Amino acid sequence: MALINKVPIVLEKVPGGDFLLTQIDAVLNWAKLSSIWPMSFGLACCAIEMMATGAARYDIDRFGAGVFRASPRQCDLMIVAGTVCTKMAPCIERLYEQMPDPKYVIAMGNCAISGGIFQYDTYSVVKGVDQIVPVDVHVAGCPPRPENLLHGIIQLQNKIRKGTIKDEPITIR
Amino acid sequence: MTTTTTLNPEYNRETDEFYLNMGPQHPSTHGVLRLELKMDGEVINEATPHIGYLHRSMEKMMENRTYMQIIPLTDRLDYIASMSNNLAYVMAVEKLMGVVVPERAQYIRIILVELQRIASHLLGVGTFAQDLGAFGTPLLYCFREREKIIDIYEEVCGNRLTYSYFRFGGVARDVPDTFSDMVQKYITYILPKINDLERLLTNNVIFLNRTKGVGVISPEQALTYAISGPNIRGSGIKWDIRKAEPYSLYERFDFDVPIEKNGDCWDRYKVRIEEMRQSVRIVEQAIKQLPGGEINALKPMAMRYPKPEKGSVYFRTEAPRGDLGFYIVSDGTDKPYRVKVRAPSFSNLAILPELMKGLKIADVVAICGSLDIVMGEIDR
Amino acid sequence: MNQLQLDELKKFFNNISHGEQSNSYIVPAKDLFAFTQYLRDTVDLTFDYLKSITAVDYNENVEVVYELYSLKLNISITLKVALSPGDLKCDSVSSIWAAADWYEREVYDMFGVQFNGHPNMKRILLEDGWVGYPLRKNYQNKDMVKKPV
Amino acid sequence: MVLHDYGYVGIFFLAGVALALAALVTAWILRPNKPNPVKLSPYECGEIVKGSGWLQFNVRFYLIALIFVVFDIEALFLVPWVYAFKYMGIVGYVEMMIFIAILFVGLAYAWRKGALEWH
Repeated sequence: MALINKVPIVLEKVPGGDFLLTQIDAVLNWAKLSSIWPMSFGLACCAIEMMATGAARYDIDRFGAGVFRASPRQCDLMIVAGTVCTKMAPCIERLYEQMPDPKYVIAMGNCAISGGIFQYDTYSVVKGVDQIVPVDVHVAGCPPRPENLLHGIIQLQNKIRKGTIKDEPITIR
Repeated sequence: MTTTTTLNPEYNRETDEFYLNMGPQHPSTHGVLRLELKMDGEVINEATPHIGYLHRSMEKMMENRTYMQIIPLTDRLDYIASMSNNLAYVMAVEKLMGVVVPERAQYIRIILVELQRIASHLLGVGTFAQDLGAFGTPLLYCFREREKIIDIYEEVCGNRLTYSYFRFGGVARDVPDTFSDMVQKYITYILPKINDLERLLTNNVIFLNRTKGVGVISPEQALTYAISGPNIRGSGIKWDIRKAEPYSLYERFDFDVPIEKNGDCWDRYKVRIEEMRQSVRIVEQAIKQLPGGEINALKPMAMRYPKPEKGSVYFRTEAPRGDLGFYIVSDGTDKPYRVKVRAPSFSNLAILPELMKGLKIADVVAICGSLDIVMGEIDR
Repeated sequence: MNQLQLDELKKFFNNISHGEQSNSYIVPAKDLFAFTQYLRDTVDLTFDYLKSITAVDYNENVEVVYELYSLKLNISITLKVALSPGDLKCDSVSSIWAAADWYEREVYDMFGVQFNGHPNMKRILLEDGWVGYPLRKNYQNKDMVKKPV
Repeated sequence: MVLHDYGYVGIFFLAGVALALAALVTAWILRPNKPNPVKLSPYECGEIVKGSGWLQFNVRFYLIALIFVVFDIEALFLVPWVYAFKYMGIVGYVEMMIFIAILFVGLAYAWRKGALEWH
C-alpha cells in the first residue's frame, strides 16, 4: 500500500484530524478525476464514436480525458469500445493487468456491456466484458452517442470523487 | 535466420532476428489487427498479419434471422460506411425477389450512399495523416466535415453511425422536407474544404517523403490479390463497379473514375481525395433531379417479411473501400440459407505481407493507413 | 459467356455442365484446377480477378463456390464444386490467384474443406486450437444460445 | 554575509535538486504499489512477448548514437559562446573556430570510415 494510506491512522489520534483527512481526500480525488487518461483501445463501431467524442465537436478534453495514450502504462482508464471476442479476451485481460493502479474501466456500447446485438447464435463473442475485467461504468447504446460517453465519464468522475485514502478498497485479484 | 551487415569488413558480425508484435491494441493498425514482424534492426524481413480478433460469427447469425433482421447486422460490417453495406445487402435481396424500386427511393439511396463515400474517405484520409505524424490537425478538420454529413443522416434516419435506413423495395421513411437544402448547403460547404485538405497535405514535404514510392502495388499484383476500390485505382487500373456494372441509377449521372499511375501510398491518397470530388458531383446532380413519388414498392407486410423463392444471387456494389458483394442462398423460407459477405478490406489486407519485405517499420504504418482497412468487415 | 461459348468450352472439358443461373457452371473437383487455369490463361477470356471463394453446406454435400470476373470482358461467372461431406478435399487455386490464399484459409476455417497444394493451410479467423467448423449446419457449441423466434 | 558568486550558483543547484526530489518523493508517497506478475511482464500490444530484446543488434545504431552525442556536446558549448560573442574580440572567435575545426576533422574521419552509412 502507499505511504499515504498510513496517514489516516496517525490523523485519527490528532484532534480535528478527520477534517484534515477529508481535505487530503478532496485534493487527491480532484487530481485523479480531472486528468483521467484513456487508453486508445477501439475494437469496433464504438471506437468510431469514441474518436468522434475525441474530435472537435464533442471534445472530451473539456473533462481532462482527451489524452488518448497508446500504451497501458500511461493510462488510468480503459474504455472497452466494441465487441469483445474470445480471441481478444486474453489480450484485454493482460492490458488491464498492465495498467498502473488506480485504474478504471468503462464498458462502452451494448456489446461490451452484455454482448448486445451479438447475444444469440454467436460462438466467438464474450457476452459482456465484465466477465474479464471489473467494470466501473456502463455506457449503453449501440453505438452510444458521444454525449452518452461524456455522461459516462462524468459518472466515473463522481465515483472517483467519493474515493478515500482511509480504507483503500483491496481489489480482489 | 541471421543476416550479416555490409558496413565494414572488420565489423562483420551476425545480427539476430527480432520478433515484434504490432499487436491487436495499436494506435495505427486501424482496429484489432495483429502484425507479427520479423525484423533485422529496423528493416522488416517478414510481416504476417493475424486477424480474427473481431470475428463476431456474423454469417452464422445471419442463417438464423429473417431477411429484415439482417439489415442491422450489415450496418456493423464496415461500420465506417454502413450505408453502403445496407445498399449492397438490400439490393441483393431485391435482385433475388425481382423487386423494382421506385425512382424517388433510388435517388435518395444514391444521394445517401455518395455522402457516405465522402464521410468514409474523410475518415480514411484523416486517420492516414494522423498515423503519419500530422497529429490532430487534419483529423479534426476531417471530423468536422464528417460531423456535418452525420447531421444530415440524423435528420434522415435518426442515428449517427448505424442507420438501417434502407428496406427491400425502397427506404424506410420519406426524407424530411429540409433534406434537399441541407444537402445543397453541404455541397457548397464541402468543396472548398476538400481543397483546403489537399493544400494541407498533398504537397507537404514530410507527407511526400513518408508516402511517395512506399508500398508500390503493380497492376498485376493488384489483380491477382483481387484488391479493389481506391487501392486498385491507385495502381492505374480504371475499374469502378459503378461504371463497369452500373446498378441502381448510376448510368444517369456523369462522373469520372480517378486513377493514378504508380500505385504507391501517395497515389491511393490522391485517388481518395479525387473520389470525394466526384461524389460531390453525383450528389449535386442527384439532388437536382430528385423526383416526387412514393418511396417503397412493397406493402409494409411484404417489405418486412419477404419470402424469396429458392435460388441464389451474387450482387456487388462499389463501397468506399472497394468491391462489396453479397452471396445469398435462399431456400424459400423467410430466413436465408447462407449469406456470404465479400468484404473488400479482406483482400485489400491480404496484399500487406507482399509489400512489407525490406521496408522499415515506419512504412508499415504508412501502408496500413493507405490501404484503409476496417476490421469489422475483415473478421465478419 | 452465353450458350455458344459453353459448347466451345466443352471441347476442352467434357464433364462441365450448366448451373441453374445463366453464368454458373458445375465443375467436378478433379479438373477444377485445369479449368480455372484455362479460364485465366486464355487470352480472350482472362478471368484474372477472383472475386471470392465461399462454401455452402447442403447437408448431403458441401458446395464450394468460386466467383470469377474478367476485367477485359466485363463478365462474371460462378463455378460450383460439389464435395461429399466424407472427404472434403479440393485443389487449391492459390497458385493461380494469390487472393485465393486467404479465401481458402477462411473456407477451411469455417467448413473444414482441405485445399491440397495450399501454402499455409491454417485457421485464419478463429484461434488455432478451435475445435469444429462453425458454419457447418451440424455444428454444436454449448455457449451458442439459439435465438428465440 | 556576502555570498561569493559561487554561493549563488550553489543555492541555485540545491534548489534544482530539491525541486526534483520533491516531485519524486510526493509521487513515492502517493502512488499505490500493487505489483503482480502479469503487470510486471513487458507490454507488447496485449500479446505474450515472443523472443527477447537482448540480442545482437547491428552496430550502426551504436555508432550513430555515439556520433550524435559528440556533436550534441559541441552544440552545448556553442550556446554560451554565442551569448558572450559581443564581449569577446577576435580571440574568442578564433578560439571557437579551432574547436569547431577539430570536431570537423572528427566528422570527416567518421564519414571516411563509413560509420554514417546506413545499409
